[in-house]
Formats: sequence, structure tokens, C-alpha cells
Amino acid sequence: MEYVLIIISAIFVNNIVLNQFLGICPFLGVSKKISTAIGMTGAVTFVMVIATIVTYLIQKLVLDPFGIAYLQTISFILIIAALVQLVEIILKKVSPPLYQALGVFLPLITTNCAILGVAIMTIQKDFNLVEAVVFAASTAIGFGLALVTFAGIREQLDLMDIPKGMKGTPIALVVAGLLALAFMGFSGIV
Amino acid sequence: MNVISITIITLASLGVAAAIILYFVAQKFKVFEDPRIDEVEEVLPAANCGGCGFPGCRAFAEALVKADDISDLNCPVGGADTMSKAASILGKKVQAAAPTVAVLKCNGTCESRPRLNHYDGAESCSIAASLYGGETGCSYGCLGMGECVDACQFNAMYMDKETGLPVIKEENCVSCGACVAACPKKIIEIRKQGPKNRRIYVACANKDKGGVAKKACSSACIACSKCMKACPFGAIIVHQNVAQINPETCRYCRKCTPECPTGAILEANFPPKKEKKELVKDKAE
Amino acid sequence: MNQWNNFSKGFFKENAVFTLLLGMCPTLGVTSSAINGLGMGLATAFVLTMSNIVIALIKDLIPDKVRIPSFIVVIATFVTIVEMLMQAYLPSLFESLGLFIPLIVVNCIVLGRAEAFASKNNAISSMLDGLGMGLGFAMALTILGTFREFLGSGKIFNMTIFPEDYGMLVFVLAPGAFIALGYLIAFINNMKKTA
Amino acid sequence: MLKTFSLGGVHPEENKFSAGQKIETLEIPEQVSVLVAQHIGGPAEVAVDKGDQVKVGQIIATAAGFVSTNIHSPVSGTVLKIDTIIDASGYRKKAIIIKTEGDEWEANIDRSETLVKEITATPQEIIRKITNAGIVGLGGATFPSHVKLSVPPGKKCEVLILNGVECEPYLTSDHQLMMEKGEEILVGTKILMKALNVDKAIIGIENNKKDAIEKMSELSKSYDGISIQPLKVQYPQGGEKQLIDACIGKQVPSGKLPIEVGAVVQNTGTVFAVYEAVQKNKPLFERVVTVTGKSVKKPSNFKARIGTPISQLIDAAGGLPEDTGKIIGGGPMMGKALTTTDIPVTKGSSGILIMPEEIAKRKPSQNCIRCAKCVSVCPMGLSPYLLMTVSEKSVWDRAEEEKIMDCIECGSCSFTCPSSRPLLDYIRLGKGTVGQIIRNRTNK
Amino acid sequence: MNTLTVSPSPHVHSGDSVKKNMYGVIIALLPALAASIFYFGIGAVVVTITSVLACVVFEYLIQKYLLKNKPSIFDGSAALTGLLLAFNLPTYLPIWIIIIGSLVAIGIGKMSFGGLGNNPFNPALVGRVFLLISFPVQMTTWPTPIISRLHYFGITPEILDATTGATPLSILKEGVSNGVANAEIMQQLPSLSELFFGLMGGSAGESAAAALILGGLYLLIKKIITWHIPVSIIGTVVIFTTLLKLIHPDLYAGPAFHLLTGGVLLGAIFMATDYVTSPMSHKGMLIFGIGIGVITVLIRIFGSFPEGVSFAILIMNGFVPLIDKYIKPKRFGEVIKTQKA
Repeated sequence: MEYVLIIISAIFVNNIVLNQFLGICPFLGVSKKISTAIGMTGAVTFVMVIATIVTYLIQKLVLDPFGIAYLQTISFILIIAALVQLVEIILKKVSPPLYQALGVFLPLITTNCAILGVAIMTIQKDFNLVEAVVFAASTAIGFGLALVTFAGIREQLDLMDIPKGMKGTPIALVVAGLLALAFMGFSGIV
Repeated sequence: MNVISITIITLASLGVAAAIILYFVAQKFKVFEDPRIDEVEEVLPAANCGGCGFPGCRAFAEALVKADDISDLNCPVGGADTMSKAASILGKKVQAAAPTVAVLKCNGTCESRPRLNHYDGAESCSIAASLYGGETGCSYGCLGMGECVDACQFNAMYMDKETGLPVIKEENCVSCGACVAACPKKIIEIRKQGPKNRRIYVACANKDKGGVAKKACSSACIACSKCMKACPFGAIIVHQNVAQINPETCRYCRKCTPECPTGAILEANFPPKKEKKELVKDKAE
Repeated sequence: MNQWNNFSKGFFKENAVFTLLLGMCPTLGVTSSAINGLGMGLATAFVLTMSNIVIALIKDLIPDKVRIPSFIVVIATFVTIVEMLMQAYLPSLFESLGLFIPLIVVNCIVLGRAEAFASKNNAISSMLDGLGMGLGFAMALTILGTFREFLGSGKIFNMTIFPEDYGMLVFVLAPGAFIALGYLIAFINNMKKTA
Repeated sequence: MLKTFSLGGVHPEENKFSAGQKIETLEIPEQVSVLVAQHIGGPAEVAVDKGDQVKVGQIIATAAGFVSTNIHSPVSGTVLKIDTIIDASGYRKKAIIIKTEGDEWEANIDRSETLVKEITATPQEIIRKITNAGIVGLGGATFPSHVKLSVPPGKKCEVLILNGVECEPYLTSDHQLMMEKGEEILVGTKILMKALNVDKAIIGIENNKKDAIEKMSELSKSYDGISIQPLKVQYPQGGEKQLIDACIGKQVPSGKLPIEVGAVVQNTGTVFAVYEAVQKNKPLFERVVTVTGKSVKKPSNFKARIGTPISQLIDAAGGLPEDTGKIIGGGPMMGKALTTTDIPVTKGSSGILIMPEEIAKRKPSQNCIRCAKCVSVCPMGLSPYLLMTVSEKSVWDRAEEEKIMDCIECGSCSFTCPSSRPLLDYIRLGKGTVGQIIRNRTNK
Repeated sequence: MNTLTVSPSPHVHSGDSVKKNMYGVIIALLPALAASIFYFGIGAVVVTITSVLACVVFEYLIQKYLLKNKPSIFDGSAALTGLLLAFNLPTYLPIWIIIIGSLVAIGIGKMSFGGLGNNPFNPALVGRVFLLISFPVQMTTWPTPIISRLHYFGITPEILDATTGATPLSILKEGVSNGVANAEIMQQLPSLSELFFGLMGGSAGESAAAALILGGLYLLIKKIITWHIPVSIIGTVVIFTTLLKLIHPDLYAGPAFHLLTGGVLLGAIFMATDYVTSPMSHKGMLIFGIGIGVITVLIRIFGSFPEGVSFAILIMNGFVPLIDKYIKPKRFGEVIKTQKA
């Protein structure tokens, strides 16, 4: 039951993008097409889960025992940066079309605050390893849900005549706002 | 001391571990991509207009890098300047292509072409053209709904409300050919800019016989061949009931223009006629 | 003149938030009040300036291949310093900014400026660039924070303008952040077009 | 039980003003303009010269290739010239212009009205006669009939379906033909059944022609294997795929021909022409044309020679009304708006519809309100709103993905749109462009 | 003779128009409006007039001065948005809040996207939810029917206590969270027949089930809406709540109660069926409706908001583009393909 609560909370109630304001850059950047949004979700999920596991282990096995918790930020970001580069290299070889589609945003996963944010939140919330993994995965799914829904709306808006002043980022932000408004309905479920 | 050393050791070992893993993975999954593509793309205008015949500047850059001989490839937007830059990156030579500009091969204004019916379909030249010949008797001329203007990315065209025809702003035109592709009647031509930007061309595309064409439009080419006879350089031919001036052989003598009974031959950017007559007189004297 | 330009471009012409659309997460996340916006903006400005200086100084020592990780380490160091300082001297602000303080490290502007400017220019220019960009960012956050605080609770920097009952709570919450920023950017875009 | 097709459809006002009007034979015009392209496929090649004397029924242009047909002289007289004239497409097309002198027919044509029931010709002979007689689909599509009758190897025709639906509002030519020449149509059906080697034929007739259903049912009792299927009034039931679905409940797969489900569809008018060609040796040079409209004085059904200018038909129906705003060749849903009244009758002219000015003009187009009415009326199950938008924005790959090529251009979407959007205009444009893209791709 | 008009086919039109549809929905809302005025009196009138007027005026101003389009306020869509917004507001709401709601509905919900047809979210609901979150106190102060008929602007403060009450759903929610036994709560609630005729506290237009159903039938007969969305929403709510009732009869209220309260009918018949923000295919509509039903019940049972229809519709509005992209109408000729495969 606890896991269910974590999952529902991470996906709907405390949605990482719509409620926590993390991962906004890719949310606004890679959401022009549904297909790239799905690809990005995959990449983020992968990196997020792995990063959470590795940073969790580092925190528990290295930083805490040595009493150097203040190195959290530096060491976490190092690991994440390395991981992202790993994914980038592998993706470039294994699936060039996906690599092309995600383009510049793969390196940006490094600076995707959602990844680092989740890694830090896991430590703050004092999860055990399994909970951490569940939390990371469902947060990524929540990210994906918001991203893909958002991409769907943007794809549709692309075919419509949006007023000149609102085109591009402004209308995207308004849509995100309204989506967040709708998702507020889930508040209190957990 | 201890804290500092632990800090340093931890960070260093983390960094080293990451570096080693990355190095091996990078070796294993190496993908080669020609770095020159990026360099060439950098010098292209990034208009992605498709004027070069490729689906965007990146594709054109790839084509340039791959091609052994880039003399056929030309970026009309950037012109000779861009091409020479690109060529220098690739260490290849480029031939200067003559600058070109779009011209409209129709002078059927509202006045010269009486309207015979009223079009009530969707505002689109292509739709009207696939439906029928047009609101006037000329089924070759401009339909006047400005699809070419919409296609132009460079703000080089506008619709003249008086004449109902599009006007090309030469100073903005980069001759990318988007309007040519957009026009369902194919009455826009990419033509050599000519010396001092001067051009002589036939502003008509009507392939009907003279009588029919004349009835439909008072400024139509009626294929009377007078211009052909007047041309001392044989630059004019009449093909399918329309006169055509070959820009390669035309010497800009302007003898054909006054011969045309319907005024279908247009001159661009020449000094006013009077001056020219004086010049002729001067020479005669 | 050139140096002035390095400094001033961050305010309007290349404003990180309104023009370049970078650093969206803290922009939206912490601007529920003007003071939070200002605090976050200044913290970012500090990190940006310091890391720009350091990177400009050490840029020749770092091999090209590992420059990004090295930049990140430099940035992370300053972020940790800010974190510690704030925790010690401004505990209430630290509390309300929470997670977003360590997340300065992944703010796209910081790394973006390091990569685009500091790694190519000298220390003085880089410092001015970082300061300008950072203060521009702080300005944007303060504007947005003021806007949201005003609409949301009728206050500006905690000074009551109209009774809180009339405030639209939604502007303090997530949806209001997105919507307010959306219209702010639309407004600025239109200003730019007419200017 | 009334059957109908399974998806979509609309029911426009029927306005069959000319229903019940006996088919009148129109006076032979003084001069005819016979277009050489009156069918889908390559234009026929002109086989006469200026000054030649021709008889009624003489071939004046020969088929150029398999998908093409012969064209016969509709009058006797002298060929004045071969020139271009404006046709229904609004463009100038090549035509043979003949001045009428007398009414002398080719000798082998049987001009009597007697019914010839016995079918002596072999299947091969039947197809040859149909080919020679230049018969095309008379419902408006003008697809050469002999091509349709040539079942491709490996396929088997199981049922012949006759289209007596006439789902277009206003038009009544097929209806009247069934009322007056029912017996001939049934013999024609038998001929086609023999040619196709099938023993089952269904004549689909919409329920707004109760008299025709009764009459044909009565007559068909003496013809084996022919049954009448009354159908619910629903446009576009006359569409080939819709009619097959309505009559035998099978759906032709996307991009395939009716023979895929074992069906061949012919229009009743075409079947009558087949009867005349096979039993009477009479080639296709005249047809029944409805002239109708809200303000037309005398809505009528005429038997007119091909090449007659439509102005003559309009005059015979009481002249062009004062308030004319639009003249349509064909029905109001799929017909073509004409630019002049000098256009000649062709093999595909099923009717001339004269619309008053106030209903001829379209209402201004508004924003799409996504009411989904176009989706629910589309007989092909497409999303017209989306197809229009992607065509307008030139997103061709998306248009192809959304199966724009399945559109049958019935116009139900534009008809029903509350925002009066020109849906079909753009879809047709998109269909043309996507078709070109697909052809280019397959050619490569 | 006039110059002939030439246009592509078809040359006839059904005569249907945006106006007809919009006014059709407005007509269908009239019985509910009448019921609302009957129960809530002046308050209902004030709220409705303010909201409709404000929406129309805002739309006109935005079109004229910001978008510089030809104003199209007479197509009835702005008035409809205003009416629907009013139906979702308590009749005690101060005028300035109603005006803010109208501005949000029209300005943010609709005109930011370019006007009618472009908005992904239902404008009236955007306005409503915006207000609900911004002004939680005012938005949940419900007048008691009939007693409060003559009261607006707090004219008679001494009997104010008698004039405000909670909605049945909030009573239920409150009760459950305070651990009051179900039977006891039930006694405080209006009877089912009272619910059916709207004798309960609540938003202006959502109470009278009978009037809403009447309007729904009108829409169905006029073919302005199809049955898919309302039936799937109502069906899902009924099935879901029946199941819950069967599992825990003490904890949950039955399906009839859920159906007749908290705007399920208003949402199912009038809000979710909004053309612009609902899916295009019938299959899509069913999915959309089921989604709304499920989310509504989830929010009611587990969430912090007592009703939830508005949120559920808005959330599903967000999914409409995805539904439209992946759920296509049944294509002609598809049947055979699947049979073969």
C-alpha cells in the first residue's frame, strides 16, 4: 500500500513538472511532437532510475559514513553528468533516429533539475532503496505523463491559428498552467 | 586534514571511475560524423527555405560535404558569398552563379482582363486552379489569391490591390523559388538579374491562339511574332503561342518593346525611354 | 563601452528568463513572493559571477574533452558555498527556497554562460557578463515574484496593498506561476515588437 | 427491410422537381461540338478532317489505348473544324465541331423501338460491341465500361450490382429511364450478366422512387437472378463502395477495386446504353439529361445528342431564369459549376442544375468548432476536419497517414459543416498533392 | 443574366450553423435556469446576468482591441460560456469575483488561443476552477434553496445562518472524515426525490436534475450532441459507485446520490459535451466519458474536493488531443482487413 501511495503521489498529486516545477526546460523544449516527447520520457526514466540508485548508494555508502554529506551536490551532479554522457553515447549508436530526435536535449538531461532534484529528494525523504527506485520511476512516469499530454495539446495547437503575441512559449506556458490547474483536482488524494 | 583528504579522495575516485567507464563505452559505441557538416551549416543562412532543392540548410550542408563537385549546388539566398565560404571550408572551388530574381509572367490586371464569373471557393490559388481556368477568359494568367505571397519567407512579395497581381520587391527577393513552386499556374520565373539589374521579358503565359488570347486579355501575347522579327540577335522565339526572350542571348537593345501591339513585353530598371531616344539621336548625329 | 555591453545585455536584450527562456525551474518554483524571487536571483547571480571568473581563469588549463564536467564541478562548489552561507545567515529564506538552492547547479544559465562566454573570454569580461546576467535573472525573478505576490495575496514585499481576502490564491500556486509567466513573456514580446 | 451503407451519410433536401416528367427527345441542334475527352483516361484520337461528311453513329475519334473510348458522331453533316472550346472543366479542350445536315444514321443501327429480348451475342462479342460503342459509366464518373467488365485474372465476379440509386438531389434521369425503359434495362442486365458470367444481379433503388421500385420488381419477376433491393434514402449511396456495402454488406478495402469483394457495379443508364449497343448496334451518342432547378419554369428530362450546347436544353426547359446564380453540370453534391452556357453535353452529363443566386453563394467560413459532425457523416470514416487542416498547412505526410486518398469527394463534410468551412476544397487539393507524391515515390 | 458563380462542389449546404448549435445549447439550459431562479431567486439572476454580460463584453473587447479581429460575439459562444460559468457558481458570489471568473474564462481559457474552436480546455470550467482555487471560502458558501431566495449582498444578516448551507457532497465528505456513521450522515442529507428536483444547496445550475435531463433530451433530439459522452460518464459513475457501495455499504453513498449531486449531470450533459474540447470520434468520446467518470469518483472519494466533475473534465480535456491522435473513427473497409488478418 505504501508503494501505491508513493506511485500515485509522484505521478498525479505531486507531479514533478506541474506541481514541483522541476524539469521545466525539457518540458517546454521537447514537447513539440508526441514522438519526441515519448523518446525523452524514455531517456529521462532510464537516467532517473539509474541515477537515483547510484546516488543513493553513494550517499549511504560513501558520504554518510565519512560524514561528508555537504559533498552531496557536487558528487551527485558528477555522477549524473557521467551517466547522461553514457546514455548519449549508447543511444547514438543503438538508435540514431531517436538520437536525432532528442538532439540537443540529451546533454540537457544533465541540467535537467528533475534528475538531481529526485536524487536529493530521495535522500531528504529518507526512503529505503526499493522505495527510492519506485519513487524515481513513478516520478519519471509522472514527468512523461505531463510531457506527452502537453505535447499532444501543442501538436494540436500547431495546426491552429494562435494569436501572434501568444505564439510559442507564452501559449505553451498558459497550457501548462491550465494543465496544472486541472491536476490540482488530484490534491488531497494521498 | 583528514576531512580534506577524504573529500579529495572521494571526489577524485568518483571522477576517475566515471572517466574510465565513459572512455571504454565511448570506444565501443563510436559513431563517425563528419564535423565539416556542422561547419558548413554554420555559414549557411539558416533560412531553411528549400531554394537550393534540399529540405533544409542541414541537408544542403550534408550534400555539399558529400558532393565531389559542388558547382551544381547553389544557395540562392546566401549567394556567391556564402558559397565561397562553404567552398573554402571544404577546400573546393565554386563557380559564381549569375544572380537571379523572380519575375511575374503575367500582366493581366483587373482592367485588361474582364471578369467573366465569380469564384466562391476556398481562398487558394491551387484550389481554384484545380477547379477551372479562372475568373477571366484567360486560363493561364494569375488567379490573384496570393499563394505566392504566402509562400515568400523574405517579405519580397505583396498583392497589388489595384491590379490584382502580385508584385515582387526586387531588393528583398533572394530567388529561392518558393513562389515558383507555390504558383499553380507556373507564371513566376526565376530569371537572370541582368546587367545593372535590367531585364526585358514577356509578361504573359497565355498559350491560346492570338484571337482567343486577345479576347480574354488586352495585354496578352498574341503570338504575332513582331518582336521576333524586330530582334537583331535572334533572342526571341515564339513557342506555343507565346513569345519568349532568351536571357542568355538578349542584348538589352530594347527594339522589341515598342513593336509589341499589346505591350506584353516589359522592361525593368531601364532609364526612361526619352533619354534613350536622345542617346540614339546623339549617336546618329 | 564594450564592457558595459557585457554587463547590460543580461537585463533586457539577452535576459535569461524573458528572452532566452533559460532557468525556468527556479523562475517558476520560487517566485511565489517577491522576496523569494530576489533571494534566489541574487544567489544565482553570485554563483554565476564567481563561476564565470574561475572558469575564465582556468579555461586554458582544462582539456577540451572534460570541460563540461569540470565546469560543473566548479559551479557545484560555489553552489555548496551559497548553500552553507544561506543556511547559516538566512535560515528562513533557505527554508522557503528549499530544494532549489542545490538545484542552482543545474540551472541552464549558469552552465550556459560558462560554456558560451566564460570559456572564451577573460576574467573581467566574464565577471561582468556573469554579474549582468545574474542580476538580469534576479530582476526577472523579482518582477515575476512581485506580480504573483500582488495578485495572489495583495502584498508586495510583504507590504499589504489590498486585503488578503481579495487575493487570488491560484497565483501563489503552481498553475498561477505558469500562467503569470506566460502572459509576462507575451507582454514583453509585444513590447519588443513595437519597440 | 430497407438497407443502407454502414458509415456516415447525409440527407440533403431531395428537390426532385423533374420526377415523373416523361423523357422528351430534344430537337437535333444545328451544330454540335463533340469533345474528344469525355471519359476518364486518354483522350480519343480524332479520325476525321475538316470538311468530311459524317453520319449519325460514325466513329469520329478512336480510342487511344485500353482506358479510353471511341467517340461517335451524334449528327449527320459536315465537320466544320477541329478546335478548342471551353468544357465543363473550365479549360479549353479539343473538340470536333460538326454542322448538322439532315439526320442520316449509319445503316447497321436498328432505329426501331421494339424490345429485343433474346441475347444471341457471345460474352466476347458483347464486350467487343460495348468497346466499339464507346460506352462509359453514365452516372457521371465516365469510366470506360469495357475496362470495368474485364475482370482481372485471378478474380471472380460473383454479383452484378446496378446503380439505380440516383442519390444526388434534383436529378431524375435514371429514375425516369427506369420508369420508361425498365424492360430494356433488365435485358441489358442479362447481357452484362452473360458477359461477366454471373447468375446474380441486384438493382439498388432508393426508397424515394417507390414507383420505380414497384415497376422494376414487377418486371424483374420474369428475369432469373435479378432482384430489386430497396434502399434507405441516404447520400452518397450512389458511390460505388457505399452501394456495394448497402446491397451485399461487404466493404471494399482501402485502395482496392470492387472486384476485390466480387462485385461489379454499373449505372442503370449505362445498362440501357449496353442494351442499345448490343441488341440494336447503336453506339453511345445520345443520353438522358435532367434540366432542373428551383426557378426553372419547366424542369424536364431530355434525351439529347452529345455535343448539343446546354443553352439549347435550358431554353427547352423554359429558358434561363432571371435569378440564376450558378449553373451546375451534374448534381448539387458532386457536380461541377459551369462558366458559360456554351458548354456541350457530354457522355457524363447527367443533369443541368440551375441555382438561384441566393443559394448559390457560400456562407463565410468560420473557425472549426470541432463539433465532429464531419467525422460522423464521412462515409469513408475519415476525419475531414483534420484532413482539411493538414492540407491547408501542407503537412502532406500527415495527410497521407490519415488516409486522405480514401476520400471519395462526396462533399458530405462540407455540406454538414456548421462553420461552413470549405473542407472538401482543401481535401481535394491535398488528395491531388498526396497522389502526386505517392506516384513520384512508386516511380522512383 | 448575373455573372455566374463558380465554386467547387458541394453546391448545397445543410443550413446548420455555429449560431444554431450554440443557441440550441442555451435553449436546453433554460429549464435549469428557471429551476435555479425558482430555488435561489435574486442571487441566481444576478450571478447569471453578470456572468453572461461580462463574458460577452470581454470577448468583444479582446477581439476588437487585442486581436483586432472582426468581433463574432453574436455566434452565442461567449454567452454560452457565461451561462455555463454562472451555472457552476454559488449564487452568493460577489459580483467582482464573477467578473474575474468571466475574464479568466474568456481571456485565458478561450481568447489566448485565438478564440472559438482553438481552446483545448473548456473555458467555463477554467473560470470555475480558477475561482475555486483562488477564493475557496466564497466559492464554497452555498445558499440554502428557497429560504435564501430573496437574499443577496447579505441584506438580512440576522438570518444569514439559515440561508447558507453545505452541499450534500460536502456534508458527506465532512461526515466521513469526522468519522460520523453513514446512517447518521444520511439523515442530514436531502432525500433522493428532493435531490432529483434540486432541493439542495449548490451551484446555480447544477441542482435540478429533472431540468438538466429535460435539457439533455432536447439536445439529443435536436442532434446537437450524441449520447456517447453523457451516457459513458453517467454509466461509469453509476457502476463505480455501485461497486464501492457493495464493498463498503457503511462508508460510501450509493450511485443515485452521486449521480444527482455535485454537478455530475450538468457536467455530463453540458460541460463535457462541449464540441471544442471533446474528442472527435465516437470511440474517443466513450474513452473520454469513462475517464471523466473514474476521475470524478476518485476525487470525490479520496481527494480533498467534495465534487470533482470540473477537475475531471479539465483533466480529460488535456488528454483529448492524444485520444484524437490515437483513436480514429472506424474506417470504411477496415472490417474486412481485420477479418482477414
